[in-house]
Amino acid sequence: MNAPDIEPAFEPQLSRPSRAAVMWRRFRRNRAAVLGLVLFAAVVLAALLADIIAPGDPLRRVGVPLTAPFVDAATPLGTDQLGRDILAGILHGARISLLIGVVATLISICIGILIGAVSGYFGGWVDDLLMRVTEAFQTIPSFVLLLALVAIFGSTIGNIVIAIGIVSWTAPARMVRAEFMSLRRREFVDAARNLGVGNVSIIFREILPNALPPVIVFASVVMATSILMESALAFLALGDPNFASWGNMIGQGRAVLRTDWYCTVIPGVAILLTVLSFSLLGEGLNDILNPRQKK
Amino acid sequence: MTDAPILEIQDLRISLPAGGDRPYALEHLDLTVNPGEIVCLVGESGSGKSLAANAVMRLLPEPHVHVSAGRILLDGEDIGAKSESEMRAIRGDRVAMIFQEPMTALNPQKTVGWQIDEVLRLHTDLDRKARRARALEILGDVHIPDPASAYNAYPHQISGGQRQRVMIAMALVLNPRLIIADEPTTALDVTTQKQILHLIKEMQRQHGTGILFITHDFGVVAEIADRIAVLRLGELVESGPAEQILNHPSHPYTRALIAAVPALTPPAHKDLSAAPVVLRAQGLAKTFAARGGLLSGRRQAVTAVRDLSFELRQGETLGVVGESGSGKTTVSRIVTRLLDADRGEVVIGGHDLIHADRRQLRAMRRDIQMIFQDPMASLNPRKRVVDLIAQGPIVHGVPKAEAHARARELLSLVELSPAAAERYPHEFSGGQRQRIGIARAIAMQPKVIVADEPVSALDVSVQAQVLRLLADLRDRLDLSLLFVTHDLRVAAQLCDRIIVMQKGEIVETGPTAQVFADPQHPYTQALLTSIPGRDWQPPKLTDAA
Amino acid sequence: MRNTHGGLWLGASIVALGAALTAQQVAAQDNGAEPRRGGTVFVHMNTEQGVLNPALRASTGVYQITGRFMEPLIDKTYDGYVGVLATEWSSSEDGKAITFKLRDGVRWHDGEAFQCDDVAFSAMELWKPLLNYSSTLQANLESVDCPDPLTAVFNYSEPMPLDLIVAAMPDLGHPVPKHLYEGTDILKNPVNQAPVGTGPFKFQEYERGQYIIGVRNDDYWRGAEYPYLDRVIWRFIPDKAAGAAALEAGELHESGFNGISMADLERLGKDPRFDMGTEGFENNVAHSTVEFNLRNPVLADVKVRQAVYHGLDLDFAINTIMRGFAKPGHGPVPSVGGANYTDDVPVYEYDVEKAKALLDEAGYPAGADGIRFKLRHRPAPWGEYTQLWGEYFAQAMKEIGIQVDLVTNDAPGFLNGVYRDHDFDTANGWHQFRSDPAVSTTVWLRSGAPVGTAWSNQFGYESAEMDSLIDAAAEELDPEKRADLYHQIQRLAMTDLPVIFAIEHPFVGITNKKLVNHHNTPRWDSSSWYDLWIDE
Amino acid sequence: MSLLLYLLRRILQALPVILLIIIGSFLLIKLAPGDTVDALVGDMGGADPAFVARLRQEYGLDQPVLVQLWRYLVKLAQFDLGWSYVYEQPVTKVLASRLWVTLLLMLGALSSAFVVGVALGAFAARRAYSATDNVISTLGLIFYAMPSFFLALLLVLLFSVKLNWLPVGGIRDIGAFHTGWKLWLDIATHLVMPVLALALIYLAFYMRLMRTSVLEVMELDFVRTARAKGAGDARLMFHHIMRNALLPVITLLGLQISTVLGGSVVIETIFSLPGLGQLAYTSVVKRDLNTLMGIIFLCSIIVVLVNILTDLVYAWLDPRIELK
Repeated sequence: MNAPDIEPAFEPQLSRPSRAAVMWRRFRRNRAAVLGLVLFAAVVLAALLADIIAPGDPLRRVGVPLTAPFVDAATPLGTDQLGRDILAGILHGARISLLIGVVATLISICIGILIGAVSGYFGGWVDDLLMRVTEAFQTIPSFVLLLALVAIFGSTIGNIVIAIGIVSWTAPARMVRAEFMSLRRREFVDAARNLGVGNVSIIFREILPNALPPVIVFASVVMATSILMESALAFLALGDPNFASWGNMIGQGRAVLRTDWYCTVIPGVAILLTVLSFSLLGEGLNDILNPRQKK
Repeated sequence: MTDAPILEIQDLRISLPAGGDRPYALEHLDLTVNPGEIVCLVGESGSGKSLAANAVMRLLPEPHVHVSAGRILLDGEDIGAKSESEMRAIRGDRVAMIFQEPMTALNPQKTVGWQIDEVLRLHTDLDRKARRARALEILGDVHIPDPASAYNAYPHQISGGQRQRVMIAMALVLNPRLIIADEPTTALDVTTQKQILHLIKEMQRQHGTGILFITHDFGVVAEIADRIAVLRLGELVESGPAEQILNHPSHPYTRALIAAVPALTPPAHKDLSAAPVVLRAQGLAKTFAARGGLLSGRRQAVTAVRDLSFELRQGETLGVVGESGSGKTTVSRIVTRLLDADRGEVVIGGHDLIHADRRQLRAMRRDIQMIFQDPMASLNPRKRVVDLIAQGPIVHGVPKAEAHARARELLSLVELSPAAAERYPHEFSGGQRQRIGIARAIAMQPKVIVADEPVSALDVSVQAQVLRLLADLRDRLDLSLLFVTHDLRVAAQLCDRIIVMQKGEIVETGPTAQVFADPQHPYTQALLTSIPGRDWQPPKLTDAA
Repeated sequence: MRNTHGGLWLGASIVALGAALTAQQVAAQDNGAEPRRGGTVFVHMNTEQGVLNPALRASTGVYQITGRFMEPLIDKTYDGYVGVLATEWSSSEDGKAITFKLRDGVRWHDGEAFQCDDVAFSAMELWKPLLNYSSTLQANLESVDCPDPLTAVFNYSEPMPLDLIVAAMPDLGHPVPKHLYEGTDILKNPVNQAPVGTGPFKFQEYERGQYIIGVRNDDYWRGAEYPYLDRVIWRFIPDKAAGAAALEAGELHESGFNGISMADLERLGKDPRFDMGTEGFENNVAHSTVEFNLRNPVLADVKVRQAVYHGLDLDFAINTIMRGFAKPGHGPVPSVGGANYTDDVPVYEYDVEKAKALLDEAGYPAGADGIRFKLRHRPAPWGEYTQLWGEYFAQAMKEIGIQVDLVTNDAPGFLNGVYRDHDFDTANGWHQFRSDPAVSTTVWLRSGAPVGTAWSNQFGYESAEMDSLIDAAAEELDPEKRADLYHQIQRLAMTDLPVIFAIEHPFVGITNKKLVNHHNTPRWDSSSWYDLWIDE
Repeated sequence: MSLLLYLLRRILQALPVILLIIIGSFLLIKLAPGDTVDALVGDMGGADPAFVARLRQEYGLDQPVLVQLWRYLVKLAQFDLGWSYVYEQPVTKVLASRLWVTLLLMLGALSSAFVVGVALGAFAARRAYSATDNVISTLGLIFYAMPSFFLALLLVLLFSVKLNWLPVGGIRDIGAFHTGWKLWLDIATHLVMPVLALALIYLAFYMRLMRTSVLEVMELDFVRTARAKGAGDARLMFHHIMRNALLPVITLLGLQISTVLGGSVVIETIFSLPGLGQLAYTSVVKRDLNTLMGIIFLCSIIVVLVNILTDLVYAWLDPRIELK
């Protein structure tokens, strides 16, 4: 009698669906995340189609100032105090918001990864030093620092994006550090060192890909807060007036909030939906990347 | 009453959520536990044995996993018909449970006393004083040295063995009719395991409790079982009195399982004194220092290894044996220089690894490779198998194409299909992953392989296969193995010589057969007598090759 | 000693007025009811300056508070200049000595008598060396003599036109009590934050960032019936919308100087509970300006500047940004400037085609993308409406082919960038007219101010003709000749166009109708409110 | 005693961080174009050159930056925060009059967000994936996604202007001259909306974290043990799950304290609350260096203290942590 087939053949289970398909299935299960994806797609679409639906400079005067929505077909969402088309502002503003969200997030995540990785991997005095710096940044109220940076270096869109990046890297850094601290003790890292793989390679090729999932999920949070921060800046009249951004629209619309609500409410809702889409997407990503056993 | 069974499981079926590997976790399970009887439910991972236990407590993660057929009778009453509040009255009172990992099974935020007290509070009307007295009494019953101080201690403040005693005390405090013990000794060291098994038996004798004992370890089974039921992938393959199953198994699966249990007979002593020494460790020491001072607080310094020396000869397998905290894992890390030693030297091929500079070290890494304990954690989940195996050679300058081709060859050497090359680690089972780990180690063509508990995370049957593969490769490639393990059965299977470690020091060393036959040091003696089922000689089953 | 014509007339009328002041004939908006004693008025403050001494800080933000506590020698009413702490004023023939007769029986809040010593001390120790703008005005002041406790004689080294000094006095003529300042470090004197004056209200409490409380002065010189109110409380609410909401909720009674947004002013103006308008702010007319940096070779060409002027649709700006509360400007002196104002100046009407033609002519044809050249424009951060102006400017310039990049900064950044570093092509902001062009307007057009001085000539504009006209006007004693000189200055400014005085607008205030006798002088928010009462 | 030592060590540990912050912020402000004199002149509507030069000298702004920094640090070492040239008061006095407002606001917002968030999070986790859970989670996300000023404006519109229930701003009714409990009641009424506006944002954080945390703890072995003991759902939640699940939430609470300080800038502006956030903004815009440095110094101390406090709470909740 042959040995019973205790371990079923030494063949990998080839019938497994591809990674992407598995991920999509996990994502789809979360209805809220799908809603997030739809909203996000709408924002991206708005950004892409801005020049087609509302060609030309969104800052130019196109109609009678403070036309209410649904009154004039040329300006379906109305016009603001200077006669600018609100629809054009929303569409072109989607670009700015996405730009701010994406670039600021990239900056903060990159700084965060660099500092968190080095700190978490090497430990010791390097970690002590970097963590002191991180603590310092974390101790200053981030929005105050942001205000100071923008007030000081001027409210150009570049400065705003960089400043948002600078004030929001600490959380990703701590997260990456924590991941690295736990991952560097994992046996596969020892295995790589045992093979003679160098530190840089271990950090970026071995550990980082494994440390990324929570960071990617967190990136959606950073993205959301970036957009909120920009709008708060603009609200305090520290936005870049050369671009139609939602924050600027709210900031200026606020003066006429009581008479011409749409100048504030329309971009306000745009921000709300965009931030909501990021948050929901983040939830979905979390389901994909950090699946829990339970359904 | 005394003869009526406490627990009867009749034709039990447990359904799994749709879309899984299989529709039922458990099917057609029949099982009876009589008063004063220990019934062992034996199976490997995935056999559904733990779900059976949870079903008895009605603690399945419903509705995803639920009982879809059959009955469970407790003292003749169908628990499926009970309301949730009736069940709550039963749990902890008439049926109690002991879990595998006492650290996580106890609430870390509550004192031991509180947690025992909770059982009394839930099921009795005793006042506070009486409850406290009862809790202290039961703590004394389970041989906790100082019940009063244990009562006020938090779980993390007492040792693993004590914690499991606390769990047992908690289970016994109301004298339940039935205790379900789910792998209660798996997380413990052998010597502790022996004491706990002893305690369970003692309690069972005193109180006439019926025990449903779930385990994967035939050694443990041999130690305590009255009757045995063997599960495989949700099916009951065989059940009967312990003596019959252990010595005369009839079902092929049971026979294979028993055949896979390593015998306690070491291989015949090979004389390797003529073979060259490939690795010589001299005066190794490592203390985990108290870090920092003012800025981070003080931690106690721990001496993991003190003044350790040994030699490893060409073709030899040297076992390093000890319980947790003995420093055996530290040895494996120092020898591979994954950890820097405080003192000492490790000479391989005439060079000292400990004091090698960065460049020398990198070159020397070729010579000494490692196989890790956890086959999941030791393979980077983001890399394909072929990249994992070829990584070492590529780092050391082998062209990529060549390294990949070699990696594919190695796959067949470790008995994996070449198709495995393009897959990711998570697509493999534990045993397969460990084969990949082995392939990765030998891809470097090392002189020495350090294996750190390479089979302790695997099921018995898989363990046997991997051990056989290792032995086979060692002989074919003339490798030298430094084999770190806590499991004396495994050591007996593979090692030519063993080192027994306790608290960072070698207490005994010698050829395996000699040490097993005539242990000199009391600690070695204690270890050997603690091996579960040491008196049971697994039958030679000719059909299981 | 010979009184000048204007001085004599004014002096005489003031004597008459002073005599009749106890009567209630000023109550322009009097609803006919008997004034009621008691009550507290809550006033909205948009900014907080921390200094409560009008003899140290010449700023409406200071006057808005200290006006209740401290009185000037002379105030301005709709009937002209009236004496407050002075009763008469006259000039010597050579214009080098100005004499003020002081009011008798006036006491500081701490009980000391108000005397010439106080005026002399204030003028020599504060007005001349420490008070912004006043330093320039009083640059030639050599001494103040006190022939008797109620006569103060100001001695100047150069002729000082009486018109000028009288026009300046409401803002720059607040005496402080000498006995509290003498021998102290004036700038650090705590009285600066707890003012002691002669006004109808006494300072009681200042909570930084929150409020100031003033209580009735029972010993007020106008008589026991004044003031009517028990208390005035100022609340600092920098956020305009919050201010508007507080007004609407009845938590504030008055907000002046565009303390809330134009939209809210317009909205609340339609609310029957409020009076809204520019009455009471005539003394503080401002110009919204577009300023050029002539160091930029493109802008050095006057045709380009004219083109910019032609490119501005001022009616649009007036109607949208200022909601109609403004009119087009005609150079540095606003229409409320009295005799010194003229509208006989070159004008540049809104004409896009003409603007384009001028730019073509200047050698800046439109490129393929329709852009002729780019400008870096700094809008002043003085709130919502300078910001809107900046954006409107960018919009408008795009129409004539000029790409405008807005560079925004906070106040220090802006002032530094414009006045010290001259790091701008164009800028916009506003410029306040302070009664007489010589006080703070002409310094803007004259060359030679040190670099970095705010509201000085940041344009890099140098015109010998302009400089000599300004200098001549500052010392001209004959009002007619003075007026003529200022007319010439306006014409020259409108020709050379270093700056576009685009629109002139008074400030707008909003007041709860419960207040009676409000905004009955051209600088009401800075005045003493002795006759204000609350009908509730 | 060991607690005292622990506190001492934590404070010593914080010193380099605070020094780093002080120096960093000082140099940052010095990088800014314009100084406090420019800001003052801007407020005044202009001044002549001599006046400006005199002010600069008076304030010591004519010195090199490093000299100014050194002077500042020397003064700080003597616990002298300097003089605010904007408020013409010692900075300590300026801060003292503002601190309590911000503390009340933060305490109110954080505690209500924490309590409600934790409760809702635990509730949602118990009903995980049900309709109730979805509604709670989505509402939380919406509040989180709403810009705080937008929310605040809507609140003002509703509660003050339309319903006239709550005062639009300020910290108390100044003209009413309340004393005693009436004063506190008045202050409480003034804080309702600001606290609500701030709390709703953070509520979502705590709720989501608590939900996840409870879901995780529910899977742990000791919960199974407790169930096997016969404990009911309520008992499980309150005695076994909540306390363990609170640990990450406590950590977040500590980490977020400075964010909340920052977030109060906008809220304080909208509700004209005389707090530190608004003061910080004004100080930046006015380049009131001493005041701003004072705020940053004070904030650092608050953050450090709160972090020590959360660590103490953490240690109290989790006996495995030893304060050493």
